Amino acid sequence: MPKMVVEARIVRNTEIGVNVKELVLYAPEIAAQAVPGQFLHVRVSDSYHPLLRRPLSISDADRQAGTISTIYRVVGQGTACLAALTSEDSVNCMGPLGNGFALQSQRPLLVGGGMGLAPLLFLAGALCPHPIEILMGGRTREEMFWADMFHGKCDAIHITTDDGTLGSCGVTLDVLPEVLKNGAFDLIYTCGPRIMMEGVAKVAKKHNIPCQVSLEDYMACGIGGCLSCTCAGKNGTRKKVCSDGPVFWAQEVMA
Amino acid sequence: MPKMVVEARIVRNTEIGVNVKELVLYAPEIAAQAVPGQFLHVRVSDSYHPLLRRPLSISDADRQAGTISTIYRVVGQGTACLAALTSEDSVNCMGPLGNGFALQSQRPLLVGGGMGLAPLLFLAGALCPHPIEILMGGRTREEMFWADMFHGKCDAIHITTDDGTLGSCGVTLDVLPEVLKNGAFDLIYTCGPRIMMEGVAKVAKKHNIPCQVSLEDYMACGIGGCLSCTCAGKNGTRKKVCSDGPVFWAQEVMA
Amino acid sequence: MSNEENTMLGITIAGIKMKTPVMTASGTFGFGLEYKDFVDLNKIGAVVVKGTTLLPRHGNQGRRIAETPAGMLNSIGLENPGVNEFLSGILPHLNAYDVPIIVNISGNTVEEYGELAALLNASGVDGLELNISCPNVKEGGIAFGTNCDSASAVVRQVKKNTDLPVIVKLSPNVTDIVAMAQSVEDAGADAISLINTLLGMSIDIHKWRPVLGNVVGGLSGPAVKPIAVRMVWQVAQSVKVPVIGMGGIVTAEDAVEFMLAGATAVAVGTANFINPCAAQTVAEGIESYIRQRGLSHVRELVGKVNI
Amino acid sequence: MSNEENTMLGITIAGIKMKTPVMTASGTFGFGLEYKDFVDLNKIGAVVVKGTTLLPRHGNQGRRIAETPAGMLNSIGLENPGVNEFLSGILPHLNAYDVPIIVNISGNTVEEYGELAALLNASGVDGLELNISCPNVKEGGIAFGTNCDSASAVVRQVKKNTDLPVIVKLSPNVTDIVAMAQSVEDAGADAISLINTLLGMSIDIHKWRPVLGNVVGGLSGPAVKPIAVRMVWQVAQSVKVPVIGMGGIVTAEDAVEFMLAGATAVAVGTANFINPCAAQTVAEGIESYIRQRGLSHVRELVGKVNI
Ligand SMILES: Cc1cc2nc3c(=O)[nH]c(=O)nc-3n(C[C@H](O)[C@H](O)[C@H](O)COP(=O)(O)OP(=O)(O)OC[C@H]3O[C@@H](n4cnc5c(N)ncnc54)[C@H](O)[C@@H]3O)c2cc1C
Ligand SMILES: Cc1cc2nc3c(=O)[nH]c(=O)nc-3n(C[C@H](O)[C@H](O)[C@H](O)COP(=O)(O)OP(=O)(O)OC[C@H]3O[C@@H](n4cnc5c(N)ncnc54)[C@H](O)[C@@H]3O)c2cc1C
Ligand SMILES: Cc1cc2nc3c(=O)[nH]c(=O)nc-3n(C[C@H](O)[C@H](O)[C@H](O)COP(=O)(O)O)c2cc1C
Ligand SMILES: Cc1cc2nc3c(=O)[nH]c(=O)nc-3n(C[C@H](O)[C@H](O)[C@H](O)COP(=O)(O)O)c2cc1C
Ligand code: FES
Ligand code: FES
Repeated sequence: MPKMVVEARIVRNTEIGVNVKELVLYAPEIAAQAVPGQFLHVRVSDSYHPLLRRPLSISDADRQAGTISTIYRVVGQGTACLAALTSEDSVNCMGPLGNGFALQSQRPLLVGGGMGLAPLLFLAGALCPHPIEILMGGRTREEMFWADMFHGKCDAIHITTDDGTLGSCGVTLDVLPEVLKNGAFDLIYTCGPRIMMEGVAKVAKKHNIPCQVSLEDYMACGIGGCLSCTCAGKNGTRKKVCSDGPVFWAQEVMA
Repeated sequence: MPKMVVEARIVRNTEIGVNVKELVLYAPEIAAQAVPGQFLHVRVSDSYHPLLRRPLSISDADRQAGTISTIYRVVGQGTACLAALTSEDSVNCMGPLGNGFALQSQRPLLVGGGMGLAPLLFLAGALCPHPIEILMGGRTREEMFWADMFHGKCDAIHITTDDGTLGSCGVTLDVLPEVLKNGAFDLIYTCGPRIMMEGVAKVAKKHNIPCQVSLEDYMACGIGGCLSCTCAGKNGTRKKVCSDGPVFWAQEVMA
Repeated sequence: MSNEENTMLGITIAGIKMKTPVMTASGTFGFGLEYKDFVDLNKIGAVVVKGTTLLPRHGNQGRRIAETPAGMLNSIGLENPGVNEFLSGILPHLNAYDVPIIVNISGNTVEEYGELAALLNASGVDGLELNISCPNVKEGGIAFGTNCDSASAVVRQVKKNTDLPVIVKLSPNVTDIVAMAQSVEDAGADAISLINTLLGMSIDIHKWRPVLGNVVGGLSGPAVKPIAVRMVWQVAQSVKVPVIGMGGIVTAEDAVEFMLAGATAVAVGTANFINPCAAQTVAEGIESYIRQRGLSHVRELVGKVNI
Repeated sequence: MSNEENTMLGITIAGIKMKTPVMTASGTFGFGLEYKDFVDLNKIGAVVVKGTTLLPRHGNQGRRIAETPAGMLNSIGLENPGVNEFLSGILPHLNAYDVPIIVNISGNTVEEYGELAALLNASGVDGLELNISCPNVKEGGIAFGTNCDSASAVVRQVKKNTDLPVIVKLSPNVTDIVAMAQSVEDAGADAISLINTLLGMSIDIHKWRPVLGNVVGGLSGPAVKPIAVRMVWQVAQSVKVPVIGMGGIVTAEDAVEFMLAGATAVAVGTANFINPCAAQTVAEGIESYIRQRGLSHVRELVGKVNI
């Protein structure tokens, strides 16, 4: 799977939630290769300020249309630059980077929090027609436009919000035991805040279900060349989140 | 005349020549004050790259409409940033800066080259209804959209182009003696390349006609605070182009 | 500014009472008056005026500034009207405002610094800042700022000649900024300001010539901020006198970063060119920040970075 | 690349033949192989690999990079698999390409540098670059790079243990870069590369903590270019060995600036993160520039700035 860098035309860059946008790029070469869990490394501006690219998970790839999508939250200068672009612009984009999720599951459970739901959206599409359940968490109802996006892709959608404005009040970890009781899952995929993924991995281990996690770290190169993003693997090994991951088997990188 | 800094809405930013654009800003406070020869100091981007403002002469001020205009050539990063802005944007703009032309002339001759014609346009408007002659030079016919802009403001327009594609072949200095022979001017205003202005000042001196020149230099602050732009005045004095000028009596700053 | 606000931002550095901890960096704010249409001079921490010398100077020939990524080079070369013109022609106008005036001085010799200090030991001047680090003058200048012994000699000579608080401004072009700071503290500095500019160069690849008439110049602006923050942090831990931090401060957030690193006050330099109201907007931003954090005084930030 | 092109850009530095004067800066290009989808490794001047140490290192804890205006801070802390793994596990793959391999080495002691040099005196390695200037390791590192005597000692020890060309990489965190350069030249350096990163710091004003796990880190990228150009210019005039210039090079124009200042070759570092093809696009751009100027070889640029 060769990686590449392309100047990708923006098909659309639309608001889909509060401070959350979906960016669709025309990049047929990347779309042809991309698998769920991989990411793009995007130059958000031609100037040197901001200087570095921004890593964004691929939330969809449409091989027919030649497009790839990503869903991002505007949190700082880089994502603000990105949010200002329109369909008249193009962005310089490296991809598809990193390793994707293992796709062999017949009975998958997806557990996602916040923007971690973006790669799971692509994953859910790829795991069809197997029956998929997803457990998703967010702060409040407003953030849960995600539920609409997973409708049609999943057989069951479990929702938690911190403030109880949608689904159960609490966090995904509160609900996870019950979800596991009611389904015989053969693989748990999780992406979201580190603390959530660690909790999910622990529960998965207890239930003896294989688990994949998708890590994040600050990245400069995105391709294994700078060692900005390494973390400790088991047995004293070192793992680069960008090129050994971002998807890992939980036991590779978590206690 | 207090100077100010305003966030000015862009009314339009349109191409008027090859790589030349006219920027019209809504800035009623500046429009109310501006006199010909003054300039704006424009922040072309919110980022730190480019970092500094760009000085641009005021080419028109419409007090009724509350607008000020400037005509600029796209030569580098800063003017390219400016060229990319649209009527949905605003620019942070200091003005009106510097000192303008003396307006007492009854029989003025304007001599301008290249982008130096921009402030003369504003000046021509202000000197009406006195009979105005202008001698303008450019490289080639393409650059002489200026002639159209001065039509109606001037009684006579003398044109030179380096390649002879419009008007006389040569430079303004070649034609100046003849123009002076045919008119009894009481003040010569000149703005353009340094070498042209020096030539004009010399001829003016020989003819005993007072002459004003509008200087350019690299500017950081634009208001006399950094001493980036000082030049030697007569009798060992120091002149700041931004705040003592940009318009000077020729003998103040030229031999 | 209300009294309460005064209380939140008001500080005293080396005996100089300031309404806010935001000063203007020498050379970037003229003699203050140039900015009066944009900033209420009465609301600035202190005006540090353009580097002043014994005799008037014309400064360097040729182009004096160049833009660089997120920064700029300057080689003004200390153009100034000389100390006498400052005292008679400029200071009286400045003294119409209720703001401390700190005079930045440069000499070619230790004795010149002493002479300048004596001349400026005048009413209307609130403090001296010794520029021992100007990279733009050939006859010495930077040499004082990169050698502990000559820096100390300058400080001692100045202290002998003045009752005013003496701030020593350090050059970042050194291997060991802490050693420099300790030397000038030992020699009697009442406060330390840093950083001056970093020596840099740009070449015009069309003309095959240096962009600046003076060949090299001083780098300032946001580009240098990480170096400045590091040096302020190192120095603040190593000296007892207060530190005035500068180098790339444009926003209140930048200023807070310097204060957390250990700066009691800050100065805005290049930022004045980007935003002529910078000295005021940065101070206002610091105040909002303090309020948002539920603090009651800006001093609660100083040196509070948690290592 | 045609033969003619080879001739225009081909250079030899300290006996190392390169097809272009554009190398990759250590630590920004992994071991080269990571970039093979983006750059034709056969078309790079030389691959300078990640800083290598005697034993494997895990590097620094916590966050390792921070963005700054037109620059970045890094505190990787020399994470690397150790020299043995490099020789047996990585070098053979690299040697599949027709490109000189220069190994960047770091030791905690003079003796370690010697040992590393001896181990790397192996076929498939074309040169050594001594990193005597890494600001990111506590046990020495930068100390070698800021002191003329210890720098010389390292160079002499390495020269005793290798037949390979030895490039010494200088730290910009010094008062007198020329003195450092002359010391390492006298000690036997075959070439000098500069600059390594400038020591910097960023503070998170929400958390009141340093942004980097290691507190301080090295500043690189376009922000530092004017400092790097100045140092290259100063050093190139003062030594006879060739100089390799780096620090903020992103475009061919940047590279030309360094060459005019006196660099025989250049390296792209942080630029690889912005444009993974940088090493190739910069070389191509230099070639266009040379053609446009009607020159016949890149060496006609070296040191040609007109003062
Ligand atoms: C492999 C990978 C995939 C990602 N996928 C997505 C995605 O699909 N959608 C999405 O919205 N975001 C995603 N992120 C995070 C995204 O890269 C950051 O939000 C973005 O870079 C912030 O840039 P900024 O300039 O706007 O913010 P900055 O000003 O740089 O920072 C703003 C805030 O974001 C945090 N942040 C910045 N960069 C990162 C990072 N690399 N990892 C974690 N936190 C960071 C900072 O701590 C800070 O609090 C992903 C990150 C990685 C590493
Ligand atoms: C008082 C004043 C009024 C001006 N009025 C106009 C105007 O009405 N219309 C117009 O098109 N231009 C005008 N200029 C020039 C204009 O400021 C520059 O063209 C502009 O700043 C270039 O910015 P840049 O980033 O695009 O180019 P850069 O990349 O900065 O430089 C591109 C080229 O422009 C030259 N240049 C840059 N800045 C200046 C400057 N301040 N003075 C002279 N040359 C410069 C550089 O040498 C270089 O060759 C004026 C300059 C001054 C000082
Ligand atoms: C145009 C200019 C002129 C300067 N002149 C002086 C000076 O006369 N004396 C001095 O001590 N520092 C001088 N400096 C340095 C600044 O006071 C300040 O230390 C430096 O620019 C770093 O701060 P900044 O990045 O906020 O500009 C000058 C800086 C600039 C940009
Ligand atoms: C992430 C990163 C890692 C680096 N690692 C090393 C290293 O291991 N050895 C070394 O000598 N220099 C190292 N450097 C310094 C670079 O090789 C180079 O000297 C410096 O970054 C300046 O060039 P640049 O501005 O083009 O990046 C590193 C730089 C970065 C950004
Ligand atoms: S981001 Fe460079 S190694 Fe992972
Ligand atoms: S531009 Fe600052 S004094 Fe003229």
